[in-house]
Amino acid sequence: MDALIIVFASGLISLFAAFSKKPILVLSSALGGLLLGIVSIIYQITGGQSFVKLGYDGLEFTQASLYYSLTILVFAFLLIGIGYSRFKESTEHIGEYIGLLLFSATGAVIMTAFTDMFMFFLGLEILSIPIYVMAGSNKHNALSNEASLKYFLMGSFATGVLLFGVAWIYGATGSFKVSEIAQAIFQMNIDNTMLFIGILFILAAFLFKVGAAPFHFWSPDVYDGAPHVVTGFMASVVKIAAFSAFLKLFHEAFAMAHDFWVPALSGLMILTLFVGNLSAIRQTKLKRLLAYSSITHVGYTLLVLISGSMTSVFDMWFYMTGYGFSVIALIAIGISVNDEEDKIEALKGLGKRNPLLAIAGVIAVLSLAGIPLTAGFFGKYLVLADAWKEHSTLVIIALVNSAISIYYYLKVFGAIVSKSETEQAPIKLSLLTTLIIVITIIGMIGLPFIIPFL
Amino acid sequence: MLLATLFESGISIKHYMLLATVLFAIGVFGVLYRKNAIILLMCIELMLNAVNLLLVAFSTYFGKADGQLFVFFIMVVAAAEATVGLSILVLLYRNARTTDIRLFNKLKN
Amino acid sequence: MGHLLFILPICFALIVLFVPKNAVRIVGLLGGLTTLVITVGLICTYNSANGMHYFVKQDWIKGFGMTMHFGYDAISLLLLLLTAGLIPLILLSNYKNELASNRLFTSMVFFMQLGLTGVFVSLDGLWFYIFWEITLIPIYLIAYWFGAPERKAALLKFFIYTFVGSIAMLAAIIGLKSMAPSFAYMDLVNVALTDKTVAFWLMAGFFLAFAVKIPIFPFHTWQPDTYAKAPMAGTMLLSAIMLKMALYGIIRWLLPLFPEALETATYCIIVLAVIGVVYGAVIAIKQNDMKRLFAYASLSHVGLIAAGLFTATVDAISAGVLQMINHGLVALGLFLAVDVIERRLHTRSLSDLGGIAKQAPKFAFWFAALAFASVSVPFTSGFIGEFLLLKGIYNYDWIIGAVAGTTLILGAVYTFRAYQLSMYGPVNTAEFADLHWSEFVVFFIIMVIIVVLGVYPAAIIDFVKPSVTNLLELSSISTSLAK
Amino acid sequence: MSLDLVFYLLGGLTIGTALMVVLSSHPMRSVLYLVLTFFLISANYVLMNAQFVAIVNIIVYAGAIMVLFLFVLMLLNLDKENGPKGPIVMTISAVVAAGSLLTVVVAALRDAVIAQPVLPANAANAGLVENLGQLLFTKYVLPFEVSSVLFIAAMVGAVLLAKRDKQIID
Repeated sequence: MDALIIVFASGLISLFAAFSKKPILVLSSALGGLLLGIVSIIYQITGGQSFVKLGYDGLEFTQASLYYSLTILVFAFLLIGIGYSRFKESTEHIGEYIGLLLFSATGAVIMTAFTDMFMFFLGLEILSIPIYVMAGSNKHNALSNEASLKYFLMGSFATGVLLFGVAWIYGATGSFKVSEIAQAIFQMNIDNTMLFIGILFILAAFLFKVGAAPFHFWSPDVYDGAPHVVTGFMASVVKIAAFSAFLKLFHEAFAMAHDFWVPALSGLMILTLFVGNLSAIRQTKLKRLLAYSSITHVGYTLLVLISGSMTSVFDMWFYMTGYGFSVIALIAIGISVNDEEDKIEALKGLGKRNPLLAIAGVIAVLSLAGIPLTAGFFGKYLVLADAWKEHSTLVIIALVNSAISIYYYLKVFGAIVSKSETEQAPIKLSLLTTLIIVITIIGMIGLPFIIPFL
Repeated sequence: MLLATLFESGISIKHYMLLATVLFAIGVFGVLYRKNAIILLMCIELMLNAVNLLLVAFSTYFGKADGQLFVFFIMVVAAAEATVGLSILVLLYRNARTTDIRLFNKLKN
Repeated sequence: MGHLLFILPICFALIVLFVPKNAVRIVGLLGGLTTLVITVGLICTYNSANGMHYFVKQDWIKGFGMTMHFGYDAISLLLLLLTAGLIPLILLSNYKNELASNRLFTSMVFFMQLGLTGVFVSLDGLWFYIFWEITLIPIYLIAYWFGAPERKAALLKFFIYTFVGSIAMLAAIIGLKSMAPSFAYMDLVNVALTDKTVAFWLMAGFFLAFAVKIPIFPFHTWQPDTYAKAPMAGTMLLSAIMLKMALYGIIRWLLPLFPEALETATYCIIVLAVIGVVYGAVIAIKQNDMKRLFAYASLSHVGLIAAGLFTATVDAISAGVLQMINHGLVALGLFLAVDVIERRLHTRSLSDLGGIAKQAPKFAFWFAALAFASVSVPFTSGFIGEFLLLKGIYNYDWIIGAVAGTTLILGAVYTFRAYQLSMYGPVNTAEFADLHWSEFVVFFIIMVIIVVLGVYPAAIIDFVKPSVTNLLELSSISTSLAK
Repeated sequence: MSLDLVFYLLGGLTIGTALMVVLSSHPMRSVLYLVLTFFLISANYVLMNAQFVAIVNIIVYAGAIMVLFLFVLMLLNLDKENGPKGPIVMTISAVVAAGSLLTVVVAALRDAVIAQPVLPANAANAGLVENLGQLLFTKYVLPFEVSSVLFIAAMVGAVLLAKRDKQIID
């Protein structure tokens, strides 16, 4: 709860700091606030008490939600840091940009800790609305505007569908609280059609929000059109928050209706994997490739929801954290290379232009592909190993897909390690960007090694 | 309290469930059918209202107020969404002189 | 001391990146030799009576059953020795090349060594898989950066083939783990596979990964292209050491883990392997490109080793280990010979070559010696190895043994054809400088070892026999568990 | 039963106006029909004894949000636009999609079993201002406060997007 307040407050401070016309002030207040938030979460994880006591039981920071929040704040920190070079170019709006991203992070933190539908729904909206705006923050770019409109229409449609589902759940169980819903489902006759309608609508909205097939069609366009940082934010922070929230809904509230939604989700997972992978093969633009690869990763993550083992909260956290670091590294590279058309080909000769970026890029791609010793591999392993006992067919399908995906990851990999035909100027990185890239590298390599200490 | 006995008369909760579902379906239909972004936004508002109606009906039926409170929050969100949505539309209109979503397909290629 | 096997390659891989360009060669050689010394030290202190020697044995991630179990027995030690010995030889054989002074290349070779070492000492399923995969990256990069101009398609094929294989293995490891408390080698061996279909599919997962890498007959199509397009050092790494990973995998993992499932599949596998033996030899006879020729020759030789290993007898497996070492040395030498020709004449197609023996007698001598070693004449290490392997296969099924035996004749045909076409006949090439001292040293060392082992093969066979016996006992334990 | 009649009348009218929102070719008419729909929905709320929600619905939706819509319509001069002329396939698929949604839900509802309400003593007062206010400012005060974050985000966002930048004016 401390972190929530700190992050929101630092968002407000950033908004007002912008009046001073000193971008560095805005940045330092935002990053300072996030750091403070991270510190307070770590303090709580290690056994400290929250300073703010809640009288309301709709928000509860368990150990799991603290971990998810930690990741969210770290990612917000990295992304704002990377995006600074871009934000700086329009000093007029820098306060709004950074403020909105912080508000969005606030929503994401709420999404990790809710225990009733009120906070869930509000968190979801606080998470989404700033991102609708940020997707269009490149105001004079028609593509960015278009991305914003598409994301907004899809997002608010999904919100409508979600609420319809929530209303049915309320009708079936008479409660908005996760624990009471679970209790009611446990006691009721298993063939309750109202409940099923509710779950179905919530499931559909969930698939919309995370961009799983067949509701994925908006995501490549939006990822493509939005500014780099916002794409990174959508792929990392938004996804983690959405997955943590829906994991809670499906594993706690609807756990007893397991037999109903697992088959549906299994089919959709297979579809998502194949759609994401087969479309990714043809892509030539970095952000579009990232979009399709993120669809594929959503597919793997759905497996966590399906398998529903004891450790799924941890598996999901680990997977999404590892994935987020790789995405942020690639986004940082995209911003630094600064290619007009965002072509994958533009990554050629990166090793000459800036070895650090090339190393980060190589590790990020390997991690996305799930090659060992990266966080991506261990994440994939955890997910697949937990699903093996009950759903070995799905695991094999997931593995087949990860074999397909190697093809397009290898393309990016090849681009990064090969020499460019034309001489290109070396890329100079600011101290902040260098620091952030080093952090992502540590995250991608080091994440598996901290597990024993958790 | 003339109307408090609604659910003890011939009208059951199911009637309201039906009404809300029909309204929701009309909203969904509108989102799929119309091409003008403003009207799409209105159809989404219609969907939200169908949800509100359903929640209020359940709330009255259960005799619990939390359903109606949820409706307030939905209204809050609807207002926020409308604001943001309309400003996105204004922005788009300024750049493209139209709000027809069929013309926004530059990203597809 | 075992830790140094990991620490040294990492250190040298990083150090090499930062030393001045003209020191890269020396530092590279130094690094290779240091690891070699460590390995020899391990062998000297090894006591076969103790069986498996763990140098790291602790839990890593308890909840997920991941352990840190690293250790070695005689089989691992010999392969470690092979790796540690061949890496300096590969670096030395490129000494005259610009490649050797390339920081990235040398660094990648050390990363490669790290991965290979890891494969040979991992006694935990997941770590085995991890190191198995890791080796892919440096070899891919070496071939990608320094390979022939039109390498990309071949490399893609190579990567996808091997990746699909290893994914299958990952599935099998996960599947096996779901029945065991942890990934530790002994835990996996002790799994009682009562369900025959499950056992079969798990075995198939492992087998696919190994079969692609060895490669066994229908899975070999990546191999000639990749060998031809990779730089010579890459080809050496691939054929001399990397495919030994798969053979080692068969000995260490496939045989003890799935004896039951193998009983039904062994016949098919041996037949496939022997088809590969004959097929590789026949195709090799027709090749014009020397590198492709030796690629197919390698396919043929390795097929024989694989067939022998699957007979699962102490003699055949011990001979297989001997033959693995022999093949590593011979392949390195032959590819170096091709490289010597290619560096000087910029061609390796047999139709353009001829008469080199007159211009470079020293080279002709060493190449001839290698050719004899390759066809396993007596007093070379190949002789006793191939003989024991063939004997093992013959005992298993005399028809297959007889077919596999043709490799001796066919091998002689393609090797001497290549030798004759390039070395004798009219001189139709420009000047041909004789061996550089570094090349000479490499040939010399290889031949000395080959002859020593040819005269005294018992050095290897007696060394590994206790370990092999242990391994086969494990295999019978898990058979009885399954029953 | 007069109540039945009132319900059917209101329900029929609501559906009718909602349909007109979607179908009328003139955006301005759509807005006005939507306002009418909101009024009718509010009447339904009154019927269900949720007076406060009914009032708020009129003030917020019909009063504020729809005025905003009208305002934007007039601002952008969009009231001339004709109705949708999309390909017939799209229309049919829209009908099929919405129709199947309706059919599935309605079919499922036919044999829905609704939890029997446990009506507390003051159930009839649930929808009154006093009761709602009590809940909102005691039990649900945190969501109430958190919604301010939502509003500030929406405000900042709207300003960011709709504000004309200096470069354009130049």
